[in-house]
Formats: sequence, C-alpha cells, structure tokens
Amino acid sequence: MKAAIVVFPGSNRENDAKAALTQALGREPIMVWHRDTSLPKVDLVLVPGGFSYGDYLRCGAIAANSPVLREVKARSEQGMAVIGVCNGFQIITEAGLLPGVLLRNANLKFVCRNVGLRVETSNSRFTSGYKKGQVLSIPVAHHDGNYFADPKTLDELEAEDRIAFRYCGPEGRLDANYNPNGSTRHIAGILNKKRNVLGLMPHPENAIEPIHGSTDGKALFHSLVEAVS
Amino acid sequence: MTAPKITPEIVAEHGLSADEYKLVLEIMGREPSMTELGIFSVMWSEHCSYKSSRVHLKKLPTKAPWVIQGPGENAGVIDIGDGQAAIFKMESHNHPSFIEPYQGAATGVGGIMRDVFTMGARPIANLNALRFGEPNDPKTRHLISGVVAGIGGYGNCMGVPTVGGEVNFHASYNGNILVNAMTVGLAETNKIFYSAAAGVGNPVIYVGAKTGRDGIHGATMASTEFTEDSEEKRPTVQVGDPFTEKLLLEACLELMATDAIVAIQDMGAAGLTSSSVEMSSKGGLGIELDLDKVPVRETKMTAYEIMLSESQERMLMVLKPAAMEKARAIFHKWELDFAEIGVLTDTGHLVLKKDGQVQADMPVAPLVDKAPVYERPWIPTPAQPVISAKDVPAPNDLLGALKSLIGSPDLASRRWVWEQYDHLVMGHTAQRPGGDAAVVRVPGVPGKALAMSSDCTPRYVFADPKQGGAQAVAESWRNITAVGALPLAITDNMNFGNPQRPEIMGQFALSIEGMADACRTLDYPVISGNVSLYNETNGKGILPTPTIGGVGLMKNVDRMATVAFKTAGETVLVLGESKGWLGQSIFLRETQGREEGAPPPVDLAAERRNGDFVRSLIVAGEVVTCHDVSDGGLLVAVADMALAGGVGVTLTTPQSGVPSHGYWFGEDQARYVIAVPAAAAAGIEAKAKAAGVPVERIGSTGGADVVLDGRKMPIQDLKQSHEAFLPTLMGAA
Amino acid sequence: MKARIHITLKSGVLDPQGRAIANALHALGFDSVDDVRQGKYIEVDLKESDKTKAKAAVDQMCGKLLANTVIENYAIDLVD
Amino acid sequence: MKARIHITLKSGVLDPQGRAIANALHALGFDSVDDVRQGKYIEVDLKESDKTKAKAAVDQMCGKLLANTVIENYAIDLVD
Ligand SMILES: Nc1ncnc2c1ncn2[C@@H]1O[C@H](COP(=O)(O)OP(=O)(O)O)[C@@H](O)[C@H]1O
Ligand SMILES: [Mg+2]
Repeated sequence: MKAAIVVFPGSNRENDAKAALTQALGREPIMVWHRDTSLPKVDLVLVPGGFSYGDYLRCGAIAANSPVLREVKARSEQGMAVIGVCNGFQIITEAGLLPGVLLRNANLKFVCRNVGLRVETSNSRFTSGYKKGQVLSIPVAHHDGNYFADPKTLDELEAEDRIAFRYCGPEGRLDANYNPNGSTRHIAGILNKKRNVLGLMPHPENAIEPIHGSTDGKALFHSLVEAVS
Repeated sequence: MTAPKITPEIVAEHGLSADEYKLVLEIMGREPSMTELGIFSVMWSEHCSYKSSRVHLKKLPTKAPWVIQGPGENAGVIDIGDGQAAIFKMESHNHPSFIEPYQGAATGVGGIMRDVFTMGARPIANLNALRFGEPNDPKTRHLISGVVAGIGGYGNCMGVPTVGGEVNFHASYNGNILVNAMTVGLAETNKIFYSAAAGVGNPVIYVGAKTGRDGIHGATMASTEFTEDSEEKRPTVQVGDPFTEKLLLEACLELMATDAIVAIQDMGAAGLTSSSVEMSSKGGLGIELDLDKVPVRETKMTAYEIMLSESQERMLMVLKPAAMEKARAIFHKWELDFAEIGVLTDTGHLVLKKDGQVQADMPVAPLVDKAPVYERPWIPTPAQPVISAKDVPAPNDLLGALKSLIGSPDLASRRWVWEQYDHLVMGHTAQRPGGDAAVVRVPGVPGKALAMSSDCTPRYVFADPKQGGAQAVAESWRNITAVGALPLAITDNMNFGNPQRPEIMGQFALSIEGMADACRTLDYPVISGNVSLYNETNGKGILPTPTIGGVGLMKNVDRMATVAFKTAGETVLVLGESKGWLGQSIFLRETQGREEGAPPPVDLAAERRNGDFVRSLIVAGEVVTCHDVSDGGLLVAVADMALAGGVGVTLTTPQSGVPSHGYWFGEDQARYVIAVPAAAAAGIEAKAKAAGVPVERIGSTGGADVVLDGRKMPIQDLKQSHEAFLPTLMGAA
Repeated sequence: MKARIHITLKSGVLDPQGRAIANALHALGFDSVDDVRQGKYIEVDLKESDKTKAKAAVDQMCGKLLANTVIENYAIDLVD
Repeated sequence: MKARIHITLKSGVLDPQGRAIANALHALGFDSVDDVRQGKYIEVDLKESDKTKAKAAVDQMCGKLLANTVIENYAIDLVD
C-alpha cells in the first residue's frame, strides 16, 4: 500500500501522522506539499492536523479550496481512501467530502486531553481493527471540534452506520461531561457514504507508543494498511 | 522632512536622563536627528542595555564543559551529546500582557520562539511562568483568561507543545502581572547560527512580515514604571500572527540547512534598531540600510517609525551573496517577504537612508559600549525572625487542613490552564504537565529525552532574597532530578520592581548572590536570561520573582520517574530531613493568614547529596515513583502522588520531636518522597544511610483514602478540592 | 469599489460564540439581553469599478470561500 | 429592539485574517481584490424598548465585553 500526507502552510501534525503511517506501513508515506502540481498515485491520503492558513476565516476553509484538495476529492470518488484528522477533518468537510461542519468548541476554549472514544462501527477499512462498542483512550487537541449537522443529516448518518466514533465516559457511557466540545450527538468521527473517507477530531497518531500513555490509535493505522493492501 | 528641534521634553519622553543625553551629544559631536535620538533611546533603555542589572548579572556562573554558548546571544546553547544541542531561553512580556492579555502573551510566546529558532534550533517545547494578582481582584479573571488563551493561541498554532510552567497568585501582582515564556529547541552542534555580522559588502536581508506602526516605543514602555495613565499608551500593542511565524520558522530552518547564512538575528523588542546595531557591533562592522526597501504595510512611514517599530514575525540576516537566489526562492515558497535592504560596510557606522536622504549616521561601537551602566545604591532586606512550629497553633484536623490547602490558589490543580495548551503535538511528550518536570523525547537517539521545569517561590525571595534566589535554583534542579534527569543548565527571568529604589536593588543584588551560589554548587550554570524591572504601580513593587527555567538530560526515558503512586502495597519513604520549618509556608499563610518569618534555609550540599542519590536510584531502575517536596510541604506532596495515581496511602507521623503540623506542612528543602516495593525498602534505606542521606519511612500505599494516624480522607474529596479552584474562578467569568 | 459583506449563521444552526456571549452578558448584569448571534463582517477593496461585475465577483467569492453556505448566509453591500 | 454591532480593527493594527483571506482570494483567481479586512458582526436582541437606554446599555456591553477596545473600534446600529 502507498500513502501520502498532504501538507499545507500551517499544518503541524504531519510528522506525527508520518510516524504513525511509517509504523503501520513499514515505510514512510510520501509528503505532498499543497502546491505540488500532481498528487502521486496512492491508495490512501491523510490530511493532517494543524492550523492550515492559520485557521483564519473558518477552520480548514482556505485549504479546502486548494487545487490539491480538488484532486483528493476526485480520487476519493473513485475509491481512494482518505482520512482527515482534526484540522484535516475540518478541511475535508469544508471541501464537501463529508457532511456537516465543525464549529467552535461549546466552551470556546482549546482543549487538549485524552478522551474516551467509543467505536460505533467496525464496518470500515479504518475501524475493522476494533470491536464495535470498544472504548479507546485517544487525545484531542482542538479549538473547533464541535460537530454540527442538521437533524436529517444526522439521522441519515446513524441509519447508514456512518458514525465511526463517539466521545464517551468510562464503560462507553454517553454523557455531556465526557463530550469535550459540545458535538451534536457526541460525534467524534464520521464516514462518507462509500465508507472510504473518514474524518475525526481526535488524534490516533498521538496514541501509538507506550510513551504516549495509550496505544489505542495503532489499530486504526494497522487495519487500514491491511484493508487497503 | 522638517526635523523638530530636540528639547529637554523630547529627551525625557525618550526615557533618557540629562546626563545620558549629554553622553549622546558627546558621541555624536552634534545634535542628533529624531531618528538617531530614537535609536539611542531604544538601545539605552533598561530592556536593551541592562544598565541597572549588568554589574550584578556578571556574578552568575555561566560556564561548564557542556556550555556551548552562554548569555549574550539570542539564546543559550548546551551540548547534550550525540552531536545535538539544546538551545533555550526565557523572556518576559509582563507590561504588554497587562494592557492586552491575549496579544501581549501571544506575542511573548512568538518572540521567545524566534529567539530560539534564530539560532538554528527547531523549538520542541514551550513553558510559561505566570503570576497574577489576587483571584478576587476585579481584573484577575480577565487577565488569566486572556493570557492563557494567548499563550495557547500562539503555541498551538505553531505546533510546538506547551508542556509546563507555573501559576501563582499574590496581591503584589494586582497591577503588574508576570508573563514569562520559555522555549527549548533542538539543533545540531555544528549547525548553530550566531548574530555577529561578517564580510564587508555582504547583503543585509529582511524577511518575514511587513513593518507597521506597531508598538513604537514598546521597549521603552517595558522599562518604565506604570502610572494610572499608562492605559493611554494602548495603541502600542502588537498583534501576533502565529501563522506567519510558523512559515518563518519553516523557511528559516530550510535556509539554515543550506550554507547561505553569515549571521541572523530576530527583530524582537526594538525591532530593526537592535537587530541591525547588535549584528554590526558584534561583527565590528558598519551597516548601511535603505529604509525605502523595508517592506511596510502602512503608508508614509518615517525612518523613525520604521526603526522603532516592533512589528512581529520579522528577521534580519546577512547572507553570502552567492546564496541570494536560493534564499529568495525559499522565502518565496513560504510566501514571505524577502528584501535586500542594505549592506555591511567598513565604516563602523550605522547609516540609514530614506527618500534619498541620510536620516541617521552614527557610530555603532559607542552606541553599545558606552551605554550607561549604573551601580545603583542598594540596601539588604532585613532578616525575618525564625518561626518555630511550636509557636504556630496546630489545626485540630490535619487532613482537613490538607484538603483546604490543596484547594487554595497556589496549590490547586493547574489543569484548567494546561488543557488549553496543546501539550502533545510532535508526539514526543513523555511526561505531560502535572508532574515535577515535563519530559520531551529527543528525536534521533533512542531513549534520549530532555526534562524541563520553571520555578520560583517569590515569597521566599521577598523574605530573604539570598536564600530565595538559591531556593529557586535548587527547586528547579530538584524538579529535574525528581523525574530522573541530570540537570544541565538554566535560563532566568529576573522580574523586579523599580531599581532606583535601594530596597528593590537590594532584592536584585542578593537574589543573584543566592542564585550564583546554588548554580556553582549544583553545577547548573546560567546560559541565557532576561531582566524585567519597573514592575510596580504607584510605588508598590511586585514580590521579587527571579524565575528559573531549567533543562536536564535523560538517557533512558523508559526509566523516567513520575509522581503517581502506581500500585498498592508499596513503602513510602522521605529522603532528606524534615525539621518542621513553617516560616513563609503556605500552611502559615492559608491557615493563619500570616506571611511571615524567615524562609526555609537552603543547604546546597544537602541538596546535591540527596538529589544525586535519588537520581542514581531512578537511573538504576530502582525507583519509578518520586516527587520532590515544595510548596505546602510533605503531606501536600504525598497527596499529589495519591491523586495522580488514584491510589491511597496510609501514613504514620514519625516520633521525631517535631510537632506533627510542622512535620507534615513544613517546607524544609532538599526532600523527595519515593514509593518503592515493600521488599526493596530496607535495601534502599541502607543505601541512603551509606550515602549520608536522611531517610524516613512514613507509610505505605493502597486503598482509596489518605489515612493519617488513623484518620481518613477519601481521595475523591481531596481531588474535588484540588480540581475546583480554577474552573470555579474562571467559570464565573 | 468596496464590498461590505455580512456573514451570518442560518437559523437553526448552533452558535456557540453567540451563546457564550449572551451568558457572559447576563453574568455582567445585562438582564435585558435576550439573544446574541455572532457573525462576520468582511470588507473587500476591489479594483473593479463596474458595479454589476463587482457584485458578481463578490458573490462568487462568498460562494466559494468566504461563507460556508451549508450553515451561513451572506449579504453583500457595495459602496464606492 | 435589536442592536447590530460592527467590530473592526483600529487602523494600523495588523489584520492577519484579512491578509490570509486576500491571499486566498488571489489564489482563487480574484485578481481585482486589493485588500481585505475582517471584523465581527454581532446581533443582540434586547428586551429594552427605550432607544436611549438601549444605546447606553449596548455601548457598555461593547466597552466591557464585545470589543477589545485596545485594538478594535465598534459601531452600534439600533433597529426595532
Ligand atoms: N502555566 C502553566 N502551563 C503549563 N503547565 C503548568 C502551568 N502551571 C503549572 N503547570 C504544571 O503543573 C504542575 C505543577 O506545577 P507546580 O506546582 O509549579 O510544580 P512544582 O511545585 O513541582 O514546581 C507542573 O507539572 C507544571 O508544569
Ligand atoms: Mg516539584
């Protein structure tokens, strides 16, 4: 499997993502600068976290309009896997790969901490390494992770089993106290209709080694590599 | 351009005394132009010239075999082996943060990061030391919320983890908060960049953001006392642009990987003035700038304004001529301004041209060498009486006192602060905020990591500047030691009141003496620092606050110790002697309302012995649970460990003759609490005795309560008290 | 020519900033405050002097970048 | 009564947002764009019906909370 990470001015977790993909793939992903004229032929594109273009205007909005994102979108329609993490989630949502929008956290503050994350479906190439209902510990680090979509869209996501992760407390309890940003229906990550695009706010790439205090993020990258290879 | 006549009023507005102006006239041999006067005023401000502090700072030890660069450059550099260097510095942004907390703190963080990456280092960690006024002062909440958001806003966007710091509250900071920011960076020892210009004829390049009328007079503002009307000076606030700085960082590091740069210096306070003067003076050269070529974002800027602007996110470089095009391409790729604005000359003069006219022509050397230096009069702080624990009323319930202490402003959890900082980005954070020192892995060498901490106990310094200065250094050394790292060097940020008052100057001079003693005994040299004076309003100074930022090295991060109790059934030992010192303790202040007495004395030999001993145990893998004892004393330290691990502890007060409240809440120095498997305890006690380290068995871990001499307090209750303070204070914002 | 653009949230869309401001205003004792909505105000200076062309261009800018039409409305005002 | 509040940066204050938007618009081919400034637009619904009182209250809100008067200006518009 071949993977690429798209880097924008202001991306800052591209190396964290690179470490995670390298660990899973056994070799380094290709780093693609947003202005490079062509996206290499790959099976997976990861859009990393950070503050693309300073997140001025709306998070991810300026990056979403870049030519390379148009190419990513076109390829995703042909089946290529895409994962957007944090700012990457915001970018691919702004670009229309996923429905809804990420608003400012309900308490308006940036939040960095490990959260409980309940796996809502193992039916995707991103989550097949987990059991449905499994509770993971993964860090979040964002200012705008408050997922919002209209009720019809949300019902559709639920009906189509497209909610990948929800924020939760111990034993998987859903509770406002364990929702770090006010996300509607505790949503932390979603899939597109074809299930080849995942966007999520938490950082699985920061939970892959013992020093991270949790290695629960590892299975995501490993299952992805297995599924796509 | 019509030049206004220079009147005594104009001179005074520029913060120059009559004598200083006389010296200006002597150096120039004529009346200076406004631009020249502005340059003198900035270069001779307290902030740039260290005129009140220099004679004392010289007393600090700055050398060690591992020091590559001590004070005098943008940041200090130490050798950490394997061809790698750690580069770090701390800097204050106190006045700007009081005026506009978000932007003031944000640009403080931006500034210190530039100091570090100017030298070729990639920043790998940020810390911040914050002091606010009383929690219930009407301004405090607004200041906390703005400062914390500003630090996070800048650091988070830059993608540099903010991993540690400290927060204190005291009425003396009501009108003068302290915001000290520290950055630690990593470079290769053979790729460090300096600011001394070289090569007559080499081009001088301006890169980064455009120049606006930001913060004109900021450096002089940072050097004058606040008065009620200083809010009038508001428009001097600068707005930070972390996105541009992130691009500047990447562009500079990309250029530094090539062989293009002769010298580089960031434009911090005093902007283009101090950067051009310092680069040329260090190189013993002249410099000629064409100010029409400086990228500006406003129209009709004068030479004076361009030279004094403090617009952020800018750098000045001297390049090799052959590398110009390569360099231009890199900055173009990162969409940053790149302008050739001048050339190095052999005249020894700073020559500024604008609109076809010479606006300034002044000798560089005297501007720096003849800067005034003051040996200001000082008087020592009177000694405080020693307070005996026997003379302090005991609380009827030690655990109740514990619960209120750990919920008090100075001891409560700082989670509300550090959860607003991205402390994980880069993926190398091995110890997050909340422990004794943050630990960040060093990429490239397996197992290698740096430990860092920021420390000062201002109430000790106020009561006894010399002991307090030594204590700040010792506590830093202890925090680094407690995680198992070898302390290597410090940066400092000397925050004091008005140096023209002999009491304040006494605090400054004596705390330096104490720091110097501690640095020497602990082999812990000062490699960079910053001085912030005039932190006072209407004649009332802050508590003297020499903040210490320490860095240590860890060879095997898998053997790192943390404060959390890990499992039940372990034996809890105290290393070091507990004499029940309650003078200046948090206990005395919180339970009796008394800020009194002599602070705990610092026995540097004991510090060294006890610390070296505990570190040897950690490095050998015999101890993985360790916490130093500081504010609040032994019981607070043990409670921290129980809370962090969610594991209770049963304690018995030893029969030592020290009253129990003195024993548990005394703030004697040079102590560590460790928890070890019960079977290993006797062996460790024997080793301690052999090393001459006092050791006491105080209890064992387990359960869900803190049990002291038969009385109980659930960890849950302690946790609630510990976690409530900041969210409650700030929730009401 | 200058375009003044107001970007506001569509009704029904959650407005965390607006809500937080309302709460803060209540805490400060401004009891008469019922509801707060926060939007953006953007001024664009244009070289274009033809009003129709300018309008069309700004409309495109809004649709493509300035507003997220899933959740936001925009209104354009042209002034010379 | 409704107050419409425009909050804009004082002239001379750096506007990184505006600059980033201008660059993005250029990248999208909107060459006629000269300059962009970004501000805030806040709508406050008030129970107050007296215009003078409303104005005074909103003015206080701006000074205390809504605008950062160190670097921002504000303008208030009242509508019924
Ligand atoms: N402003 C801050 N930013 C980040 N971390 C902080 C801040 N203030 C305190 N902390 C963290 O909280 C913990 C406790 O701080 P402190 O009580 O000062 O520790 P110590 O007594 O060991 O010096 C430390 O890990 C420290 O790094
Ligand atoms: Mg400590």
